[in-house]
Amino acid sequence: MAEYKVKFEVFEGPLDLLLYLIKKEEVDIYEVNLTKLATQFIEYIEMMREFDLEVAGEFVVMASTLMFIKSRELLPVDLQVAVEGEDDDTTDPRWELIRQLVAYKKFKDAAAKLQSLEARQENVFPRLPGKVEFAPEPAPLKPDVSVFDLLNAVNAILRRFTARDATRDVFEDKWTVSEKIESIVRFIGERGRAKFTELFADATSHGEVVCTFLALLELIRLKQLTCAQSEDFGEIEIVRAATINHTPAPAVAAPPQT
Amino acid sequence: MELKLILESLLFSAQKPLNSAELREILAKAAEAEDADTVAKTFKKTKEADLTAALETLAKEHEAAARSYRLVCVAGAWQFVTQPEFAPWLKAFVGIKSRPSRLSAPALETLAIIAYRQPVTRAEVEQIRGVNVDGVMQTLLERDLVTQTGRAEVVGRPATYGTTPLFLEYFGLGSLEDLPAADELRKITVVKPEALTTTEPELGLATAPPEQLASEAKPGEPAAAPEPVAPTN
Amino acid sequence: MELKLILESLLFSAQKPLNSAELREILAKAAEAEDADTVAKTFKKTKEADLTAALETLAKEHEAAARSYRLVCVAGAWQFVTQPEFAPWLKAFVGIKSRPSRLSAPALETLAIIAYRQPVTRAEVEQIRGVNVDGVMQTLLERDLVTQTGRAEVVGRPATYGTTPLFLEYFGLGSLEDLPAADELRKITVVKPEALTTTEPELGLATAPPEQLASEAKPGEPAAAPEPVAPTN
Repeated sequence: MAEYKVKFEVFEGPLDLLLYLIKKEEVDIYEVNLTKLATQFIEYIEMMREFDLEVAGEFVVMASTLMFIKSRELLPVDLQVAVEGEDDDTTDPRWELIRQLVAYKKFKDAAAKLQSLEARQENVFPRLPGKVEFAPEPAPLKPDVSVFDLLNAVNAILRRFTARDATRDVFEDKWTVSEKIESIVRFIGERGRAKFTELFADATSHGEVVCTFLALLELIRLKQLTCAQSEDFGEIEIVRAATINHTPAPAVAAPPQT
Repeated sequence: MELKLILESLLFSAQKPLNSAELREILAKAAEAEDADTVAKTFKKTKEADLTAALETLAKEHEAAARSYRLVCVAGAWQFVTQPEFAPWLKAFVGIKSRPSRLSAPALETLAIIAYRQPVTRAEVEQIRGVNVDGVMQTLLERDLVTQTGRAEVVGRPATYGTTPLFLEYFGLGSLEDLPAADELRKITVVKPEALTTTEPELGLATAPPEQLASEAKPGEPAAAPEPVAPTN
Repeated sequence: MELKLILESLLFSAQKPLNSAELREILAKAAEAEDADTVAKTFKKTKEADLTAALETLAKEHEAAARSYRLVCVAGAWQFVTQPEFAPWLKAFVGIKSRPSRLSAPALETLAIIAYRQPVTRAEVEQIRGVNVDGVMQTLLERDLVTQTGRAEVVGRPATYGTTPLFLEYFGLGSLEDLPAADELRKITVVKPEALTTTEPELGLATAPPEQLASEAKPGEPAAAPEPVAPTN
């Protein structure tokens, strides 16, 4: 066999070529003149060969089927030999071929429908809304945070200050614990609760942090406030104690000065 | 409060398609919420059939409303999508969708046969297409549009193939039932007409003994015998 | 094609509210697309007044339709929102764990490197994986499996990453100690960029010429040399 450079790919296979030839004749598959079709098919294959196109084995097999059909037609009906052991319906090679063509045609049409679905999907955009968000509700609080957690938190804040303040001048501490108690009570009074770090957010010095912390401990001791954590390692929250009475500032006698 | 509107609000807010199991889970969870009201509790145990009916009603309502979007079911999960005719503006807005390259004609043909005939063996696909499908099958398997589903109980126990959920997604189909003309193609019955108009008796005589040709030319049979119509080269 | 439906399809697909300037920009962009048809071109220069009128019509139509959502204008930007009475179900939905989407192989690989090497910079991960990990890192950060843990004390102070508690939960680990032994992964040597301290003038050390430092510290640079030693200058 000669080596063909171009593969004949215009038709998916012999059935595809047959459908093309039938379509060209503008007849229904059932109406097609198979003898004429066979002649055209073989002519086509010969043409492919002349153009040095590779003729796949499937085309050759089909050509032989068509040759057989054609030759069979040439015999008078009473001389046609039926294949033994099979009834007429299944042995009629014309019928076999037509059945195959009809089935193939249906799947080819189905493939075309899939192709249009494929193209359609390229133009269909799913709705992609932004994430639904609800205002963060207070999660059920897990009470009884250990005082060690509190100390750790304070240490972290102090460390931050030490790092930041290393080169700063030392200036006079102007805060007292009693003042801080007042401001914490006011802060929590307004908002109901506060994050632990919020209490220290405005602190400008080491001394102020210490004052604020002592004030907080005092308020906790007095059961004015309690602290809670909504999840492990979560941020500590300071809330008003359940038994709180609404007297504003607690009477704290002589808070220690720093 | 109607079930269908609750489902609609959920699908409207969802960032991805939701299937009925997920929707039922949400209904159950809302019913169990601490502050659940009687309405929420009503839908605690919504039956699958009621849910599906509500979703189908919704989809029909949105189709009838003829707006720029529809509610569709793709691979069993529901989602809102825009109508294809608005693609020019959506492309300008969100950019062109990243999708794998389009399938070739042989791949689509093979895929169609597998989709309608699953589970199906490679030999059966080749019988219908009349050509070898090795390369195309490889592509379809790699793209996860087709997968091996089992083995046929025939000699040699060849592998059988079927389509994947991705196949449904790729073509935007809710289920295999939504394949176009599914019933017809699953079982093709071709009615033999009274007479076949094929005779051209005016020509000469037979060229080969028919029984010999018949055995060689049986369609779909691998041609083990020597090439019947001898190529001339 | 009606302007209002085009606008609707855009607002329907948008992840955030769009104002009229943004909408007009999209209309203009679609009109300028290479494959723009005459319809798309029609809306190239849509007047502000027409746009607003179309949006207001849309909003009215959706109100009349009385579905579970509405089109609203907040601070000049338009968006679809669900009606408040569906909040109980939407809350249940937000809290529900839906079908987990799978982690891709590249994502898992990157995650493993971060888990075993934390705290680790992106450049180090890239050095081990041999590819850019931007996209994958984004996914891992978005899914809260990985978080920025700090900054490396090297030139450029690149962010370092570590795993989150969700990572442990996701993998059913009590703690990082429970990670299966993977000594080899831990031992892969990657070249770390120069220590930052060498550039700090207050330490009284001479600083290397910037271009030299830059080349030494280039993240992701394949390291020919072993661990760089502190410059001796």
